[in-house]
Parts: sequence; C-alpha cells; structure tokens
Amino acid sequence: MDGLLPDLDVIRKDFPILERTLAGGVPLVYLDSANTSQKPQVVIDTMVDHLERHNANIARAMHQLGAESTEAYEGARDKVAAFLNAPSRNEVVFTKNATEALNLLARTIELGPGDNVVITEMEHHSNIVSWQLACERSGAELRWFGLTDEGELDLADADQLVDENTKVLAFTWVSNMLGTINPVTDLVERARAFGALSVIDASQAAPQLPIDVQAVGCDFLVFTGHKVCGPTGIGVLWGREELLNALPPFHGGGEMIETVTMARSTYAKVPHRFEAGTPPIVEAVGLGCAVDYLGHIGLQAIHAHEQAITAYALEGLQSVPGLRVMGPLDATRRGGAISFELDGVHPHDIAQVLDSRGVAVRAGHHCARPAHARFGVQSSTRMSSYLYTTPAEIDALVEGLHHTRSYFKVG
Amino acid sequence: MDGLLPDLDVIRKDFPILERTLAGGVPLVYLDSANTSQKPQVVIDTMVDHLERHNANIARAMHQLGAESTEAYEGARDKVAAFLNAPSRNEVVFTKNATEALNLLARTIELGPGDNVVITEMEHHSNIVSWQLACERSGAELRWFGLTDEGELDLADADQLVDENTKVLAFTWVSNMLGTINPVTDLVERARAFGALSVIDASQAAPQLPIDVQAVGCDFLVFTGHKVCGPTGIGVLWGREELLNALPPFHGGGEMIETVTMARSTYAKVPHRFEAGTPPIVEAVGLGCAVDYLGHIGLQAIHAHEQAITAYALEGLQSVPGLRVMGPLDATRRGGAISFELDGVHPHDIAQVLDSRGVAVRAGHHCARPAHARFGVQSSTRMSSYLYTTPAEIDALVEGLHHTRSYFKVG
Amino acid sequence: MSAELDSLYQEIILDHYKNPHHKGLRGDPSSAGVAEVHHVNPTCGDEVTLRVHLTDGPEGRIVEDVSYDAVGCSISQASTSVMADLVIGKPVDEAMSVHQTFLELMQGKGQVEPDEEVLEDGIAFAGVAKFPARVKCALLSWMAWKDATAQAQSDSAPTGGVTHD
Amino acid sequence: MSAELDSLYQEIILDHYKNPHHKGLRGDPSSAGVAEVHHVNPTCGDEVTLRVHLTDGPEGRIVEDVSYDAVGCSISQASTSVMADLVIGKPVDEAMSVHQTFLELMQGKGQVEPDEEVLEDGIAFAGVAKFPARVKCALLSWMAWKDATAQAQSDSAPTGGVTHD
Ligand SMILES: Cc1ncc(COP(=O)(O)O)c(C=O)c1O
Ligand SMILES: Cc1ncc(COP(=O)(O)O)c(C=O)c1O
Repeated sequence: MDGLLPDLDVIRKDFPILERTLAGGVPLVYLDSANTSQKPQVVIDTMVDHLERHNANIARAMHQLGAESTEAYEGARDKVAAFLNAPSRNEVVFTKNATEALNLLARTIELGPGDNVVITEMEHHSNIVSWQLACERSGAELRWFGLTDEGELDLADADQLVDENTKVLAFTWVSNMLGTINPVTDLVERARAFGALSVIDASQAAPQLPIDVQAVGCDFLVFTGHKVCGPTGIGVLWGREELLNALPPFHGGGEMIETVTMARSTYAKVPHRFEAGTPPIVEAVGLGCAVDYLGHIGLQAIHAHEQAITAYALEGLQSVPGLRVMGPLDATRRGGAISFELDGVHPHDIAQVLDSRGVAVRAGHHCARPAHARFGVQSSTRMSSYLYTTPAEIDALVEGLHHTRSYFKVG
Repeated sequence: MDGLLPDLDVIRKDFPILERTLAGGVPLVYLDSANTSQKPQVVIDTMVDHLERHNANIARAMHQLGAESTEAYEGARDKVAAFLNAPSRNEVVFTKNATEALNLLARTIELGPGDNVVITEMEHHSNIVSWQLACERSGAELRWFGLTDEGELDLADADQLVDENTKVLAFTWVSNMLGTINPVTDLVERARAFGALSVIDASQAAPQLPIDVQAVGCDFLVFTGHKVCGPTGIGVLWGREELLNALPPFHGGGEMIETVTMARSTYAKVPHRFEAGTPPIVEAVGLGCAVDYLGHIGLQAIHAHEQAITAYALEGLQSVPGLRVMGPLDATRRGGAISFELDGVHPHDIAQVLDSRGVAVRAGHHCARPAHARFGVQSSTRMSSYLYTTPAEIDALVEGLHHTRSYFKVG
Repeated sequence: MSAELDSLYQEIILDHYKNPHHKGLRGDPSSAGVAEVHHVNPTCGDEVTLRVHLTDGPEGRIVEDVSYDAVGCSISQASTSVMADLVIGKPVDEAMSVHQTFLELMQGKGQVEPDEEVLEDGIAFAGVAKFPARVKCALLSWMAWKDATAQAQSDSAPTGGVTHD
Repeated sequence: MSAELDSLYQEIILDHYKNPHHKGLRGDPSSAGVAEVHHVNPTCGDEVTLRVHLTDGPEGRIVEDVSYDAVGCSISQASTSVMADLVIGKPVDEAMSVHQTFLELMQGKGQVEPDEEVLEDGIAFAGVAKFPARVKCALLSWMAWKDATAQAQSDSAPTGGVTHD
C-alpha cells in the first residue's frame, strides 16, 4: 500500500501497549487514537529518568537538581516551539490540556455587549462551552458556521457571520468527529480582515499534520499533549508574544508574578505570566520528547501514513451493508478519525462487540454533540488511526463490523 | 533519636534519586522537600505500568483499556477521599495543582462590592494573588491577618477582620516559609460564625499531618500532588458536595457537561463539573499510589519523624553564629520547613556553597514575599525535610553553613 | 470472548430491545399525579423522556403508568422496557424497593446474585454489572423513573395526605 | 567541587561585593536626561533601583552617571558595581555594545571566551555563565540599565536631535 510508513513494524515495537492481549487472549487493535494516542517507550523512559534522577521544582530552585529540572522543562518549550515553528520560545505556554488553553483565552480576551464570537458547528465541546460561558459573562453574542451535508464548513453566509464586531473567530483545524480538514488560512485571513483574533484548535491536527504557525498566520493555536504521543496533564497554548503579553492574568499564584504585596501584585511576561503554580514538569518533559519523536519520523510521513490508512478504511467500511460514514469521503480532504452509523445497531453495542474481539473504538458523541445533532444522530461509532496503525487492523475492524451485524441479526 | 521512622534506611531505598551523586561525586542531600518531594519507586512504577499497559482516555471510552484506565483514575479518587476522610468521593476534584484549585474557588465563589475576603500575611502567592484578582474583578475588599514577631497569626484584631460581610476566610494550614502550624479549627469556626466559607490551603500540611476534613469542619481544602510524593500536574480540590454543586462552572469543555447545543449547555455535577477536558489521568493514578504509600507508613509516624528532624535541625542551625531562624522555635508547633538568615551572606550565595557540597536547599522568597517583607527581608534560605531525611543530612547542612561562613570570610 | 459477550447480551435483553414494552409517551403530562423528566447520559448522549403517573390507592400511592421516549443502546432500551414492566401497577414503596434491588445488582461488579422473585426479566442484566461502562446505560431510565416519581409525589401530595420519602 | 565554586566566586567578584562602586542614588531624578527604573528578579526577590543620567556630547549622547540602590546576592551586587564602572563616561552607543558583549558572555553557557579589552573586571563573570540559575542575578542590573537608558533617551531627546534605537 502506498504511503504507509516504511518501518511500520519497527515503529510498532516502540509502543509497548501494542503487545497487550485482552480478555480471552485476543490481541489489542487500538483504533481510538483521536481520543488519546499511545505512548512510545522513549517518552515513558524519559519521564522515568526525570523522576528517578532529576526531579526538582523549576525556576525557584538554585541547586543542581533544580537546574537540571529547569533545563529539561525549558528544553521542552524549545522543542514545542520548533514543532510549531514559533518565532519565539516565549510564545509557548504550557497548560493542563487543550481545554484549559481554550478556556484561558475565553477568560482573558476582553469581550462586551455588541461584540461577537464566531465558532463552528463542528467544534469539540471545549471550543464551544468555553465561548458560551464567555459570552454569558460578557454579553457578547455567540455565532457559528453551519455544516454542509458533506460535513464541511458551510461558508455561504460567512459574510454575514464575521463582521466588524467580531472579536474572536475560533475553529478547529481538523474535526474530531467528521475528520474534516478546514481551510485554516482562509479563515485566519477572514478574521484578520475584520480585526478579529483567530484561535485555532489544533488538537486533532497536531498529531498528524505539519504545523507552522507563521505560515498559517493565526493569532493563537492550542493542542493537547496526550494526542501527540505525550502524557496527559499537559497542553499547549501558542500565541503571538505581544498579544499574549497584552492579556490580563489568568490564574494568580507562584511564578506568574513580578512582585507581590498584600494589597497588589504585578505580573511577569509570557510564558510565565500564564503558568501560575508548579507547572506539569515531568509532563512537559514527556511532551518535548514526544514531539521530537514525531519530528524524527516526520510529520509529512505520518500524514501520508494516515491518509493511506484512512483511504483503506473508508473503502473497507463502505463494504459493510447499512454503514454510513459521516464527513468527507475523500481521504485526502480529511484526518484519520472516521465516525459512522450502522443500521439497526447502536454505537454502544457495536463498540461492545468489537471490544470482545480486541478492537477498541469510541462510541458516543465524542464531545461533539452539536455536530451529531446536525446529522440527526445522538451518537456514532468512531475509529481513529495513528502512525502505528496497520492495514491488518483495519481489516480486523471491518470483519468485526460484519460480525456485529450477524450478532445482532440485522440485514 | 526519638520519633524517627523506624525503617528509615528501607524507606530511603524506596527513593531512587537519593542514590544520586552530583558534580564532583558528592552525594545528594535533598533538603528542598517543601518545594517538591521526591518520588518513591512504587509511584513511578505504577505510572509506567499505566502508560505501558492500560493507557486510554477515561469515561468516554467503552473498550477494555478505557475501562481499566477509568477504574484506575476513579480508584485514585477513592484513595484521595480516604486520605482526607472525605464523606463522599464526589467531593474530590482533580485539578492541575494547588494553585489551580485555589483559583477555581476564587473564580467561582460569588463576590461583590461590600463583601470581603480575609487571608493572612503568611500565605503562598497562590492564596494571595488569586483573591487579589477576585477582589479586583468583583469590587470586594481584601483583608488579612498580620503576623506576630514569632511568626504566628496575629489574632488580636480578628474580631474586626472577620465580620458579617466576610464571604471567604482562606488560610494556610502550615506556612511554607515560617513553618507555623495554624489553629485551623478555630479559624474554621470563626468563618462559620459569620457565614463565611472557609478555604484551607493544605499544600504543606498534607505531606506531614493526618488530615480529616470532617474533623476540621472546613468548607474547602486544597493540596498539591507533587509535595506528597506524587507527580506534578495534579492537585486536589476538596469541598462539601452541596457547596461544590452550587458553584457555577469553571472551565467549559468535555466531561463537565450534561448536554450541549450550540446556543447553551447544562452541566454535570461534581466531580465532573470541574474536570473539563481530558484530566491528568496518569498523574491521578500516581497520586493515588502516593497517598497509599504515605498511608501505609502512617501520617502520624511521618509527622513524628518530621518533628524529630525539625527539632534536631533547629538545634543545629542555632549553633551557627549569626544565623536567625524565622518562625516558631518550638518544633512541636511547626512543620518541617525552616527559613533562616545568615549575617553577611545572601541566601543565593548560601545555597550555592551548599549546593557545591551536594546540599540542596531553596533560596529566595519561596512564593511568600509578603511574609518576607513582614520580617524585613527580601529573601531567605530554607531547608525542608521529609520522611526520607536523616539526622546525618542535617549535620551536612550545618557543616555546610559553617563552611559558607568561612568561604565568605564572615565572623 | 463470545461467552462474555453472551452474558451481556442475554436473549431477554435482545428481545426487549427489539420489542420494547410501554414505549411511546401516554397521558396528559399536566394532570395531577403526573411528572415528566428528561435524562441524558452525558458520556454517550443517550436520552430518555419519561412520564410517571401516580394515583392514590387504599394503602398509599400507586404507580399507575410509566411511558417514555428514548434513544439509546440495547442495554438502555431493554432496561427501560423491563423497568416499566416491573413498576407499573405496584405501590410506590414496593417499586422503590425493586429499584433499590436493581441498583445493588448493577453496582455489584458481577458479585451479586440476582433475585428473580423481585427482578423477573431484570435478572438478565446481571451480566451488565461486569461491564462498568455499561452500568450507566442500564441505570439511565431507572434513575429517570426515580426522579419523576419523586416529583410526582411532591407535586400531587394531597394536603394532609400521606407523604413518602 | 571547590574549583567549580571558585570559578563562580572570583576574587574580583567578592571584592566588588564587599566594596561596591557607585552605590547610593545620586542626582535629581526629575531633571532632563535622567531616568530611574526599578527591576526585580521575580524568582528570588532581588531588587535594584537604578538611575541613569545622559548628557549630550559632541558626537552623541553620553552616559554621564549611573547610581543605584540594590539588594541581592554577591553576583548581582558585584555585577551592578562592575556595570557602573564600565558604562559611566562612555557614549551610549559604546556602552550598549559593552552591554551586548556581557549579555553574550552570560548566555554562552560557559563556551564564550571573555574579551578583557571590552569587559575589564566583567571577565570575572565568565564562570557565572556555567550556573544557569545565577545568570539572571548577573544580568539584573544590566537589564535595568538598558531600560533606564532607553527611557532617558526618549525622554531627553532634544527636538530635531539625533535619536538612537
Ligand atoms: C502553602 C502552599 N500553597 C500553595 C502552593 C502551590 O502549590 P502548586 O505550586 O503545586 O500549585 C505551595 C507550593 O508551592 C505551598 O507551599
Ligand atoms: C478537536 C479537539 N479539541 C479539543 C479537545 C480537548 O482536548 P483535551 O481533552 O485534552 O483538553 C479534543 C480532544 O478531546 C479534540 O479532539
């Protein structure tokens, strides 16, 4: 198959969990990577080495362990800056996850009555509810792009949606439900034309597409560590330095200050401004290692692999009677998360039967209830591949779906 | 020496980093545990096992790995609930660190003009700046208890400070700079008498004192994972269930919702209400293991150990000419963090000389600038012990301080 | 693997799923003794709108009728159907105790022996207790029923009459 | 271990620490060409209040005087003293280039060979570059000086005169 990673076998060996067998001795077929990715040994080992040999609090500590820990943490910032092609390392703020990064923006960007915030109907709840809350607090209006039947953004009324009162245009780069890859540079330009800030949710893009914030030209971009082979507990907010420094503080606490008296305080510049308290140190170190790992394999190569697997999966899935894929049917226009319906069997039941065969997929609304509502469904089944996924695993999924139909006696 | 942990040698073997040697081949003498604690092998191994064998996203995933991961995460919640003697597991909210937990409260407790918030002059910046920001936003007034020359809370004007307009009384259980143990139950009762919410910062208490939220009777209590032998990236907010459920949402996103439409959403009850997005899963698992580890050794025994070491250290430190300890001089009335000044040598320089001998202490304001200002100093040197600290390590510190004086030719 | 799966998907469950009992909302939601609730499973989006009608019997309140509209998986659909069968016609107190028995079965991690006397077709859900992720599915409508019943009770409590809690 | 430590605490540094030059604020902060700044090291609380006085010379602005009040460690105190020695009396452009040279030395992780011609006593700080936690100490007053100088320049720029950026 064209496009697959050349050393797929070797890559799979990097991920210890892929050796696991599940109940009944069946091997694991992990097709839930859009939910969270598995971790390569090198990331785990790097974290262990940090905990066993270099653990100390950062910045504040002047001793050797403190210096080592600080260097590891700040080194991770450099790696992430390189991963995003950020012009400055100061622009990389470590958060807890993508959700916190989005909420940080929604809490600190000033909004008021008369302003509006534009999002899309395919956003993850984290990029919806955060702005709903911001609009409730401020009196700003929430607007959104609808979707076409093909699962793409409906740009027909874009001229009405984004206007001179738009303060923020926030949208996902790749949909976690539909797989759709959005025209990010166009959207960023539209925002800029009206003086609005552009916020890109790259949670699903960062694992599988090369990201260059300078080429995209956006104002802010977020992603989450656990989907790019890193640990949980760490996310990234990138923003233009002058914009970040102009935002008011988010959380108050250690490390984000310049000076503190009981009555008032002054605040540090980014990145520390937004890293109050002891940050996720070992998690940042793990993330730094993870983006290095991905960079070493190459995001272009990973992207090609995902596209090859996705094309193969789209083909296989459509061989199952009564199966309907939601979102673009052209693999080159989408990411590796494929949500589908199967006539007569509920997603939970599909996932359950697949699980009994070792095939791990997600069933539910995938934190994208509005996108499901748009397609008239409550929930769906989603398979999602990653750099370690093989065509044989897709075959196992497709066979499992045939079996599911016969188990539930449909068709 | 009375009170030391009986199996100190065995306990030290649990902590791989204690075997480390530093530049010049000198062994590590880690006296910076109030900054962050070291991690026992069992915590590291539990995290590795989770990452290598059970990694999956929680709640949302219905497959076997998802079930295992969810069980591990929710199991950690049970362990933390037991650690705090919380009446319900739902009352345990996982945050990123203590700082986030305090900011969560400062953002969601309703305040307005005419209200006041009372803190103390010995708080960590996280329990100062969070409330400063809340007061700035809301127009509420910030008040604080001052300190006596002995480093205890000055309760003389308590009756003027806390009144019927007090909405929140927030204070640390144990000071991270002065070591002072505060009269928490008295303070909690004072808050309750005026209908104010009590918030306890137990970041320094949780590592070394048995905590029983029901006995203390407080409304909210926070602590941070990395100081109780757990990893970074995880903290705990405990609160009475009905109070937590009455707070408005904090961050919007996945898992904190009940249902979402583009126009509005409804929210889940605690703990999920305040756990938006993918939580720090492996970090919670590590924390659960850490509090189990501490519970196994016994918090009473750890407390006795800390008091024995602290008494020994207070004695040793006072043998150094020109050294002044800040905070209570009676070991039974304080925690194991001891900040001091040394005539003629700046804390940075002390820490540097000590570091060249392998002794790791902290120099600076320890995120407690107001408490330093109260004692007329910019910064101090702080040694802080933990359950793995030996009397011989205190000896090394004291010798190092004598050496520091001669290196800088003072006295 | 198939044995595990079959213990979850008992014939009884699949039958109720294909042919749910009491499905479709009935009665007037605004009349006395009637309460309607809407519950969702936040994780997967399964939903149930459930209506309970209580009447006064000689020895206390009685579950006159239960009807519902629901979308969800086989477990949640079948559980709703079985629940309606079990509670309709019973005194509220007795129905609550059936609810409690079912709850204990579901939370028993597969260690609780189901009581066929009390649970009838409900015993088919014993296998569900071994699948933590599916317990919520099985409980969705039972929780909705409890909630609706509590509302209908406080709503229709005849002044001076007996109240249950 | 002592060798490492001695490379940090050179005699020159300890001398400046014990007997700092130009310490104590001088002159009138409100007069033309004078700017005063207050900088802190957020991590450790070290502080410096620094006053710069610029005058116009025949070939551009000149650093007429630098004075300060400061609390901090030996490295930060000595660095302030050395900095004042180095920049006072120099044309602003030249002083800025000394600043740049010192900055490069500090950020060189111990790999940069110090230029005694330019840095004079400042070469004693070469060892500091190997202690990342102390680099900020050594730079505190240099950053303050740069900031104050920039302010004094914009403040006192004679209309129509030369401006530097
Ligand atoms: C008393 C006290 N409160 C709060 C904190 C903040 O903890 P964290 O930095 O983990 O949020 C600390 C430690 O830094 C502390 O000692
Ligand atoms: C598109 C998108 N945005 C945001 C998120 C939120 O990420 P996290 O849960 O790590 O905060 C996710 C994943 O859950 C996602 O797929």
